[in-house]
Amino acid sequence: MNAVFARPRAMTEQKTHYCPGCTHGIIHRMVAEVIDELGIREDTVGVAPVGCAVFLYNYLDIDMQESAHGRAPAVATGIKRVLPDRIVFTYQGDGDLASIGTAEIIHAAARGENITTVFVNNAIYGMTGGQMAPTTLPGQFTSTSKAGRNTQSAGFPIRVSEMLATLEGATYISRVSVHNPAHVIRAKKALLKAFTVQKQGLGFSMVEVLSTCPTNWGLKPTEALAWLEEKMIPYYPLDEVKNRLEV
Amino acid sequence: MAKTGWVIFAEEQCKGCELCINACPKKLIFLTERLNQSGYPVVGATETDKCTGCAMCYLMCPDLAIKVERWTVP
Amino acid sequence: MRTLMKGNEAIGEAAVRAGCRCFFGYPITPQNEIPEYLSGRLPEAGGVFLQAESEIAAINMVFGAAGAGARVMTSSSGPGISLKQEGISFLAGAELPCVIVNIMRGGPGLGSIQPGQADYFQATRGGGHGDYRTIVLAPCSVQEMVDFTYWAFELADRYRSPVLVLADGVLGQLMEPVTLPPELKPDNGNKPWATTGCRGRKRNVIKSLYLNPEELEAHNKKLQEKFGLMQREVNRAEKYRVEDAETVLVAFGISARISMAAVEAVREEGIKAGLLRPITLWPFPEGILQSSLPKAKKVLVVEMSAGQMVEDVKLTVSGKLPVYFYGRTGGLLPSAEEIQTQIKLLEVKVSERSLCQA
Amino acid sequence: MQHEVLVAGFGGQGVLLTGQLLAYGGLLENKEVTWFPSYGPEMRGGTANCIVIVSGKRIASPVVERPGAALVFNQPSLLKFEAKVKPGGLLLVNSALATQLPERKDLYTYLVPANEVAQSLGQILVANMVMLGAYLELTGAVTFSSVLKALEKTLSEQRRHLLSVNREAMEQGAQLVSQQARKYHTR
Repeated sequence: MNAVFARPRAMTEQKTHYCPGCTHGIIHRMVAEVIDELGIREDTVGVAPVGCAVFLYNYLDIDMQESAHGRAPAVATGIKRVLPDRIVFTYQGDGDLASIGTAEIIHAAARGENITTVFVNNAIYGMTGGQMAPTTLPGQFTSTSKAGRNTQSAGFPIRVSEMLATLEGATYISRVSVHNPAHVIRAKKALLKAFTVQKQGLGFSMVEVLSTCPTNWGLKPTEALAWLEEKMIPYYPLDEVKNRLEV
Repeated sequence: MAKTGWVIFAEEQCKGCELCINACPKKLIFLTERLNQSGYPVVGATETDKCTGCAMCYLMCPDLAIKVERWTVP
Repeated sequence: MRTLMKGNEAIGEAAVRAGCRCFFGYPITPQNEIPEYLSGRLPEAGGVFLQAESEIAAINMVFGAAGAGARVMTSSSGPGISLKQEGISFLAGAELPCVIVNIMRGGPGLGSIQPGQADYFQATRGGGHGDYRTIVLAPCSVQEMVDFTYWAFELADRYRSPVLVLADGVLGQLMEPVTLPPELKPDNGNKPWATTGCRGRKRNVIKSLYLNPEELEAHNKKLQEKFGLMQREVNRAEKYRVEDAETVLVAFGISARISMAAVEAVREEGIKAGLLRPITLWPFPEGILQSSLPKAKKVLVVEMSAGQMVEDVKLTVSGKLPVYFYGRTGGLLPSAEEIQTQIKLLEVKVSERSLCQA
Repeated sequence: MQHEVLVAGFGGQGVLLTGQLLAYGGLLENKEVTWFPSYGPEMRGGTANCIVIVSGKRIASPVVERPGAALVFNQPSLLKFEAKVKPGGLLLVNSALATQLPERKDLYTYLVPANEVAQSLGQILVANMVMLGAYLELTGAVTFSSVLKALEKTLSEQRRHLLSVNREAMEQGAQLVSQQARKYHTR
């Protein structure tokens, strides 16, 4: 036996509360693997958001703080400034990061805060029951855009990665997806880079992960993967949006 | 050099989402009729001798329900 | 040795001497000298000063830093403190120690930048959502700005709770002589609950979410026990000439200083007045107030608000004596002369009443 | 004895500094002192004032509605603060800039052409010290030497040489008022 793919050390044994097929679990696992591979499990402090991923602290076997909705980058800033030699990351959904917490993420990036953000974009509010998110696609049906997102009244979805990439303080920003194994492998590489940027003290890093919400999209898990690929990727192109230092 | 592998499903973790079924290049995984204690139908594998241990199923499983071991056979 | 310091700067210096090496804030008048002072002093002392993008961000940075085990402070004034309430509730829920300074101004809304005391309810009732209280210390001099900031850090750590220092624009801008306390070494140790990376131990989680109602109730009970403990252990007030006083004034902060001048003036005219100055606004020093009324016939509460602490005074006196109120709002200060007039008016009122009763 | 004095003028006249030097001087004499500035938009609008109390005992209120004395450095301050001074109190007017005479007859009023004196000393910035010297001569709130010690601490190394012209300004202010009879009105 020369290879084993199993639960990473940085994950607890706890079963997740996510709906069947929700790709949060894949992203959790990748974060845990990156922590293990960098050997930083005992030096890492994570910040959980408000939203579906609020229970992240139940699944990752590391020190964690839970933050108020949208405030994770501020909380992470507080931790990192006190413990500059630890690895500090936030894990945030699109409502948390791109709506209520827009100010916090922009300014954390602008300061070049040496933290890493895992931004999970599934184009909808999951926890509260499928309302329109700042990243909901034009025409997308949600419980607060019943006729489909009308850009006349509800405006346009925000491309957070591109927006943050304009900031000098942002060192590494990448948008990835988890809709098939090949992309999962790429996503993991991006996460590894982002955490490495922080480990080397190079400034703000973020990986935007396009993710599914089968329950609130009203699709089977496998259909949700297809929907992500067909609908989301054209609006949110997968790319290493910024790699200022060519890490 | 051929690769051979072994997949173990932690049935109590499985939510029957079928993402692994989708991912398996050899189409060895299928949804069984067995329900676990949470009430989800769980997956199983057939013709396991064909498994190469590629771990695509592991990569796509959101619930850490899959463990893959892989050997390289000279 | 005494030095002359401005109230706001004195708070900053006291924080550093209390071992605080972390400040997160956002500009708002009349507290700006606190961040201004610390922006120079903290980096000098090897600490962190960060001007946040908003008060909301600042209080959440405080949350992170407190969770990482640091002595940390933020300061603001009314409108900014309102924005911080979300974070204060989270800090209280997650039981994180920190010091929050409110240099009050006139409200509501944008109000004015002139001094006020109308944040009393906000401060003493928790202020944010959920069942919680925070210790509230009310200095009335620059020396007390120093002493209470120093004390606030100790209380915050002792009870793992946010502690508020509630002063106003006058005290923030006022210069007075102060004796500075000895400088404590910053000590982030002895906080086994802090999230510092789980080296050699089980992981720590700092949170305030308990979706299971029984668990949340248990958490609330534990918090309430702690608040009960605070009520028994943290009670402070200053008595001034109350032993024979027939009229006892109750006032805090700068209102108390002005009331003291009024008491001195009416005493010269033979009116037996005294002053009880609550120092802890929460817990409200009920016992000390009750013991300050041996000869009292009436109580007069003086505040720079439309009447907030007067409710706590009434609850404490519980109908045994008439409680009167005199207040100014809008950023105006009650003058000693006005307070003297009120005391004299009450003399008349009470004697009229005793006539009626006779 | 409690000395309460309001110092008022426009920004740049050293109004706040004058008050601080007085308070600092009191501190050096181990007295109780308070210095309370007006703050707010008027700070930006150009006018400035502060109230200083120097006392031998604990100071009750640092906020005084009717101070025992006022130093007014310009005309608008005279108009605004003349009425505030306690009856029988002391009003010192910088007559170089406040050209109208005070109206009240129940105050001890002194006219001090502070800017002119300062100009004659070749250092216009010390007009405030002329006023302060006059005030100290009349009240003895603190000694000249305490104020100068306080000033020495606030001056940077390169500006220490200004100490003597400040002392001269104070002395001239003192001289000016000691020549004037102690009287209620000058008109």
